[in-house]
Amino acid sequence: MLKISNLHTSYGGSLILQGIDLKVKRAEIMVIMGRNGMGKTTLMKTIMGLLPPQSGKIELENESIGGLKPHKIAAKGVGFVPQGREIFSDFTVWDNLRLATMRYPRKKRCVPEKLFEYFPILKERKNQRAGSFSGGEQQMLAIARALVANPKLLLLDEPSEGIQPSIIQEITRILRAINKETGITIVIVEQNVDMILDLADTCAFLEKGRIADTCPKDALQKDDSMITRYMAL
Amino acid sequence: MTIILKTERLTKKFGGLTAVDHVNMTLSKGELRCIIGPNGCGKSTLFNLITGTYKPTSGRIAFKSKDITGKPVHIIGRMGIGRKFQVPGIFNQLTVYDNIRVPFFRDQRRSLFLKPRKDSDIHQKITALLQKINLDDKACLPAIHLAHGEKQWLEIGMVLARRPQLMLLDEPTAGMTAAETRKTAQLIRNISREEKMTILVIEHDIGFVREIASRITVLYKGAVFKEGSYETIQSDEAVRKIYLGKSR
Amino acid sequence: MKSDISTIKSTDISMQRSVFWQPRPAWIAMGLAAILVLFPMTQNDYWIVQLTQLMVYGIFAMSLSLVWGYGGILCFGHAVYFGMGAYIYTLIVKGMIPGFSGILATSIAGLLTAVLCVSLFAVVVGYFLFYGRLKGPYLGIVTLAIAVIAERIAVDWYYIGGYNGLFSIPPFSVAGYEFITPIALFYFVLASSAIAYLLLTHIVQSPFGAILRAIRDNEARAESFGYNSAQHKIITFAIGAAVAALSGALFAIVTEFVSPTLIGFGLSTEVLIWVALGGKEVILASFLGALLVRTLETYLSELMAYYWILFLGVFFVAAVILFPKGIFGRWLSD
Amino acid sequence: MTDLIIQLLSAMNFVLVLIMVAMGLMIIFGLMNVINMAHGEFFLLGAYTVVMTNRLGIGFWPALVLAPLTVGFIGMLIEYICIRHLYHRPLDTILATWGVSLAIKQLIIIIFGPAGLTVAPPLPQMVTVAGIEYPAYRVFIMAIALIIIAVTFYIFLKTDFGLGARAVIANRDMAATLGINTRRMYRTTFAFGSALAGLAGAVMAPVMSCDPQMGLGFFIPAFLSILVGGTGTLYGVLAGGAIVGGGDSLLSFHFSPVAAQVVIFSLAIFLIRIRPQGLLGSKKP
Repeated sequence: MLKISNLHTSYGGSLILQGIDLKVKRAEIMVIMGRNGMGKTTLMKTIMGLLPPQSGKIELENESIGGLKPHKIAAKGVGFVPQGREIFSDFTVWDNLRLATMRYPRKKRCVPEKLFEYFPILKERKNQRAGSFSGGEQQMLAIARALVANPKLLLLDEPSEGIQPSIIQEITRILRAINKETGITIVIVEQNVDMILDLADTCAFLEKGRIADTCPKDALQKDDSMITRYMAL
Repeated sequence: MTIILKTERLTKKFGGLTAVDHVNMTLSKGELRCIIGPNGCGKSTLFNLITGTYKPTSGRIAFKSKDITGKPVHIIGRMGIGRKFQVPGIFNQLTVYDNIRVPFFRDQRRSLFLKPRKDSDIHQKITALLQKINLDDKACLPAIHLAHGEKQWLEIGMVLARRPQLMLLDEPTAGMTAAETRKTAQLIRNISREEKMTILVIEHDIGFVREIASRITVLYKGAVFKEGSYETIQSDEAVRKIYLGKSR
Repeated sequence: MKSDISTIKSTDISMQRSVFWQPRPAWIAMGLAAILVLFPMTQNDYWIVQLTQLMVYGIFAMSLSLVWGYGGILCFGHAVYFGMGAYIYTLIVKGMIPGFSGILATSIAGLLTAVLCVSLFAVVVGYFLFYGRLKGPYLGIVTLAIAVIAERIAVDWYYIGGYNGLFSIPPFSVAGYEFITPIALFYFVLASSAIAYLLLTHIVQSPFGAILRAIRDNEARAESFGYNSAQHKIITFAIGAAVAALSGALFAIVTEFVSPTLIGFGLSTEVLIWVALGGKEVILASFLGALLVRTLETYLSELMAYYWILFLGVFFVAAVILFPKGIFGRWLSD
Repeated sequence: MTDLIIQLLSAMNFVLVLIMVAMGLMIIFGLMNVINMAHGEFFLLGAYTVVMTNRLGIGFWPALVLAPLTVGFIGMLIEYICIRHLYHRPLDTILATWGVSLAIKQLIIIIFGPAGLTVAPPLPQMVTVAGIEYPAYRVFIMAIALIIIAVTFYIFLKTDFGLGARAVIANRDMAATLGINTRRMYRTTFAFGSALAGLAGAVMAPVMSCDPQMGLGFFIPAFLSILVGGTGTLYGVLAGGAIVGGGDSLLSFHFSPVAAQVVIFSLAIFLIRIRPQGLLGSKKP
């Protein structure tokens, strides 16, 4: 589904990604872990086209998407939930969702009703200003917004950041359900171990701009020494 | 031990968000201290409060027993607090040599419109500093041509040139290779030892923290969560939890 | 922010040389000075008068180079200082300002008063602009507005000649010697250019100049070293205004008339183009830029008539996109 | 009393047209971070479209449609030829558009000559407003400006295009990741902003003397309106335009146009000194 090989990206004059190799299978939930400053966000932004890759390949279903403009990548079926959510806080919930349909011709612009089954709260508060939401609600909005255009691949950057545990659990549950029902592929950058263990099929560990290790979740549950090695103090 | 920096119930709110929450912290003269904590815990905001970039919502900051709360940036800079920014804050168009020279001009007794005397000791000081930060062979290169790690060292050198009593370093190893990171740790240790300077470092890279720090402050949700040596912090169960977001 | 170390051999640059020591411009300046000194011996009066005027514009361009190229202050109204200098000088030597008579109405007094008043004016304007933290485009357009208003005031103010300006300015005289012949004026202006060039180069190479460039590069950083950026910009603004006023007064001396076009946005635009095309980050390049564009203008505006300005506008756009450092700036700086 | 009403009506006239011009400038600036120094010349081009239709003998009215179309197209062309190369060098866009403005002005001089030209008023009759006689065409100007301002607000606050544009203003990267083509958005917006200025120029042509310098007379007050009102908000333009335009035109009546300009300008600078973000602007500059 997604295949990244030997990807290099620099940001602000320094080479952050130093040769990433990563394969994600269809309908898989891949979690990328690592401490701060290891290049997780840079990786996400590069896949999404917000940062230009310096060298290397990014392929989505055997089609190269490296170096394309973000709107083109979005049109190829990639949804993105950035770090810090970045919802449009002055807009209503409805407008936030509607934005993701803009690339379609006018008649085809519709927000799938099914979304509200996963996120009923968004329907209740359709006309409320998004900025008035709590962090967790904003996160749900950001996820829903990324799903509006029925992407094949969903990228999430630290969805648990600054959100209370009960909501994290709910978001985890929803993501699982969506993955099961639609077969969407999900790549998440995350540091919250609870969420990782609940959600992941496969885990990859990022260190100093490279994928240092990958392993299936089951192995991780039995033995969390890897988590301690790459994540803890 | 004399206390050089002291914050009392320091608080900063942005709208509804409390970025820094009643932080009480003291630094003794000559201390090397690391501040760690998960993203968004208020580390950078704390720096911005100390340097005067932000004005605190409430609370007090005392530097060398003088109240500096709410003073403008350049006044605090003159009082002896130097800061290295997260994104290298160097002068790209100036040469490495001139980058170090700029902070020295404040010590110049002569008018700023006159060229410094040939025999002035500033040149020696600059050369010594350049050697310290391993950039003496690149003195005449415009700073924009330096590698990322070298830019970080240059900035540390620029801050040192001001001979501050307190140096704040904001993620000095961000974006560095492993080798550069080790070199930086060594550099900071040397400065701490040789110059007897008080240094406060924000850092994510735990390996780096282990190499340099004598004492660690953990910030969490804007408040001081824990303080202690590397060993105590590392083995502290509560700290592990907030770092991993683990609840079980 | 591409770093390309391989193209620069750091070893063959000596330690002591900083970016502010630019040997090539210094040699070129000397060569240029030699050519200019010898120029009157080879040419007739027409060309001497022409070149005298060109150098006046050259001084004006150098003053903008300091303000814009080194100070990073995009000023769309620089001619305000030029025009004010010209007007104040004229009013004083014509004895039109009440209370200024006798020794106060001499040429030297006129020159000094013009320079002094204009730099004071620049300090006041600068105080509002720089402590208001106005930057980039905002600063540019506010200065543009100042120029437009200054021109309108000059046109509407009958006491200073209104639309027609002021004529028959007495010749410049020092201790009884009058600079009347083209050659005398030529050397007088040449000496002034040399002084202005040396003064400005000295400033940009002094510690003050380094701080100025540092502020332009990274204002927050410079402030954290304890430099008050607004103060430095105001001083720069005032020095630039003083030199511009000098060139304005010289213009009045050379051409013996002043008019509202000197103070307005038209000349402000022209000087901006000279400096941008020449190379704003090198004082000498700006001087050459003024000489080049004005010379081309004399030739081409006869040839191309109205199309000249159209051509200049299009060429300017192309140069901004393709040569951001200017034509001479590229090979004069290192 | 009659005098006062006439003054107020004239002030209103100027304010409404000024707001039209300023809105175009502001939309371009908000979206693309480009200060379009050639905006005054787009106004100029609009006015000279009227001069041209008059010469062609097809009268004023076709120009009302032609002006925004032509000027919008020229704007798009300029965006394509020069501005898009400079998005990463925002300060240079000022210089480049400045060069464009010079060229346009000179082109007009080459084609139409430097002298002021007048256009026959398309609606010579008078109407009675609030008990006084007032030129019908002036009323028409106000009506059309009001409509255009309302339409612009509608487009930006209610339509899908406006939603996309506001999203780009608020967060360019995020909008792009949602599939919005920001480049195309820039081009459309630049054309739209130019068209607004062109239309403003066209409607003002019959009541002004058309000369190559007329653009600056609107560009500077328009820019001051944005500074005073605050960038980033369309409402700010309304407030800024009312203060700058209204003040200018009322002061011109009682003193002289020059005095009015000096006063308004000094006031604007003073206001910026004490409130850099503008009256309605948010904290961030």
